[in-house]
Amino acid sequence: MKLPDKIGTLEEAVSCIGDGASVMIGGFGVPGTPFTLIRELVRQGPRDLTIIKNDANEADMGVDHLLVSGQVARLVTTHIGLNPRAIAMMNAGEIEVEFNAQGILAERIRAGGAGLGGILTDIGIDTELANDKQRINVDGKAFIVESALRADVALVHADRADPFGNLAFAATARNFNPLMAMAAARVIAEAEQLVPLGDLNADDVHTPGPFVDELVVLNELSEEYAVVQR
Amino acid sequence: MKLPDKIGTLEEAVSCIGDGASVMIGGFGVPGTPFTLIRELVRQGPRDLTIIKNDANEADMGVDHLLVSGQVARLVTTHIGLNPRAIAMMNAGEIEVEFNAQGILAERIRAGGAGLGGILTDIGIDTELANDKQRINVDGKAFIVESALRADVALVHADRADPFGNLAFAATARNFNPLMAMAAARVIAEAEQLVPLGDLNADDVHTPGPFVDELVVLNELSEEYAVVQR
Amino acid sequence: MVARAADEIAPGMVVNLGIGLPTKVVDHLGPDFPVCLHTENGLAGIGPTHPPETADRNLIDAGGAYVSTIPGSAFFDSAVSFALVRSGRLDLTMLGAFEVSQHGDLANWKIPGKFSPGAGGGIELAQKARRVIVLTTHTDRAGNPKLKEACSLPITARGCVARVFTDMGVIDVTDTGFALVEIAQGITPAEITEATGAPLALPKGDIPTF
Amino acid sequence: MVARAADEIAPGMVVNLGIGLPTKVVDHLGPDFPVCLHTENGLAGIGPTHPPETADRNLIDAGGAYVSTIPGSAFFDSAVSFALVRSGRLDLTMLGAFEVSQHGDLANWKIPGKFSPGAGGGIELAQKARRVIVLTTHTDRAGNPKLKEACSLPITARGCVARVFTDMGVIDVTDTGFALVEIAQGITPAEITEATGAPLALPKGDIPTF
Repeated sequence: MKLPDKIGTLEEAVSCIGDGASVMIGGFGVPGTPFTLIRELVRQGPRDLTIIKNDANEADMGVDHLLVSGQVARLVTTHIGLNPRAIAMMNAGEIEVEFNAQGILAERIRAGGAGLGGILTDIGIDTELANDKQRINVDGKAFIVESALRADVALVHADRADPFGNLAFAATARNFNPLMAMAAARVIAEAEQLVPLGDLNADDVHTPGPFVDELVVLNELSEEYAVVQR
Repeated sequence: MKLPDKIGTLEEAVSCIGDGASVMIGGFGVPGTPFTLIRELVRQGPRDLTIIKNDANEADMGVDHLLVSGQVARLVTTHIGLNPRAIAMMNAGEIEVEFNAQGILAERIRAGGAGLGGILTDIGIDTELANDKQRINVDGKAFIVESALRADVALVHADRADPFGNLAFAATARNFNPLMAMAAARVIAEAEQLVPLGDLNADDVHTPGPFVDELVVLNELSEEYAVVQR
Repeated sequence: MVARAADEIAPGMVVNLGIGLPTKVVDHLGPDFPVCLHTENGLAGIGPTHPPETADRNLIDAGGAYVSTIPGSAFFDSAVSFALVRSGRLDLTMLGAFEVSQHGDLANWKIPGKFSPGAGGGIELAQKARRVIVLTTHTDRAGNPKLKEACSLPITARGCVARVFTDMGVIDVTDTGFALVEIAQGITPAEITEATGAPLALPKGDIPTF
Repeated sequence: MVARAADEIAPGMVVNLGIGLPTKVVDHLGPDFPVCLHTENGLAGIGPTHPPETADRNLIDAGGAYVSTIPGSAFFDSAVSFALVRSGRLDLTMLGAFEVSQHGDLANWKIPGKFSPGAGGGIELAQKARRVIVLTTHTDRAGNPKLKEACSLPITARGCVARVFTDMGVIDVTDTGFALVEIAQGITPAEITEATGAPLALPKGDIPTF
């Protein structure tokens, strides 16, 4: 009895994403964005994608490449203020954008990963974000129903991984990654470093291996991670 | 700028629990049960308590002391099969017992800790556990509404803690502890070992300090943790 | 029966085995067999059990047995543990039963007035594991069938059971009810049909034995 | 203004400061002042910012600034980060504003037709922090009041703002509307009243200045 091996190739891992697929992509700004998996998704070129990601990165980075290539039909996000192209495409009707409060997007994804139907919250209940959303009273208090989010595929970026797919994230590169790594039918992780089984302390694993379907070990790190000179 | 210190005494920490309080208690079986905090709760003697705990421990251990002392009015739990006294008191009407599916109890507590109103699930929808529970349809599918659970106080047991209340749990002693450590108005942690600020790797903290109100460092470990000879 | 049940575990699966079963089933898998054993109190990658002398007081399975880790094991909290179950990451679970109906309904947590300790994690395992296998005696202590047209006890989950292993045979739950797959050595088709409380379809030709 | 705003931070608080503010406010707190700075992208215990040469590419705050840790910092995922906010563990947040109403309603995320990048984490910070303080210019670029009887822009959260710091004064939101607490040096009560788009109650006696 030993734990199964999930190491695959970049091309093969991404090939499961077809036209019309929904794809969760980890990252908050640069940290934790799976730039190599995104580049391969651009290279393979499936279209009409629904992308679920906290933000739209910045010009010429990450999700922006998918916008340039015209592969995105819909973006489920929280804030795209740092990507003028995303805003322009939204305003021109070239992509549909659904905005969520940031912690509610996190909770909807987590609910999907936890096999729940949704969550009840009062966040945004007085705002236009609550328009057209189902409401319910529990113990005399009004809540909005926020449905669980799942995707066909999740692309996440880990700092370290073992062959079973146990993942550890670095610093604020964690963000949405462990949530998305539970919420897709197929979870693909890229990792900066492959470590042998047993090297990650069992108490310190951030995403347990059973949630991960395929592991892509990065040969080199995308230059998009470089510290920005502002 | 430095992080605040939360170390307190056992007596003072538990003194916030008055008659009629709701108290979450970590642990699954023996591992992770805060035996020292429970013993102090017995010593101080507040009555008419609602206890929220996965199980009722076994005879002469943990929660059982609170049953013996007659301090428990209500028990919210998942399984009490290893404590004949709890079953007898339930059958005699001496305590009220509310059973939850185990993962749903975990999610209700987590929802409380996440500031949500509740969750939607189909777990138990065909069973008597769903009787009298509110139902809702989302995207054409039927779900049960499970309300969020919060308590006046949570008692948790950590392996290591720093003075700010960052907690790390050991092995399967984690269980309900990090969930409860988010879900109470006042969170009290007992820790086997106090480490200096910075000794816990920032990536490996299980419960971040902002959730913890008071830290009790254990001078000696309760004999109730001893490995059972079966 | 346990040896035969171990055959249900395919390479690469994530599996949750009922109380007491893991060690017994695991003994029938080779040292290089790729599988991940899950226990709902927060561990993926259960290793061998320990005698008290070498046990870790913080490391138990959901049945309270002192277990160990293997290279690549991971601990997590109770919410993550059941997230794994409910979101479809658990390929297989093996559970005990008081009753199984011909529609695959399972009753295994409560006998009103006699036994009601709470369902623990059983409802989620039964309702959400991708495949649920029941291991049980064919009849109860009084000799009454456990396989029935309908459950009389409070159910754990509806339509969840795929296959039942008993001391008398291996029975599948199909769209048309119970179907015998294999029969225990020394048991006749008439005996197992008699001991089953619902119609039992027999395979055509020879019945495999175990 | 920033120095005065730093006085709002009491020892032991957990605080989330808007983009760009943390460094500025933190400079006014002593090295031994006990406080925990939170950023919604997953860190409690923000340390000093770094220039690009020494920055960690994986360690930013929610505004994208390269920050650092201090002894006792902890990282967590986005769900835990907002769990902290929504469950009442955030004692104080300081936010910017387009408009604040005399009832404490805040509008700071959208100008229909002009600016709609999404609210990010702003709604939860505004709605759930135990105390919300707004730092803003007293009027917009066209000279129109930002403090109004009612917000004309889409609101972020209702009744959330406790106090507003502007270049002209410190104003509390009370049950009966705006109340001047302090006034900037060189500004007269008539000037700040004129620049405020709702009734402004003046304190009795001398008005403290900052």
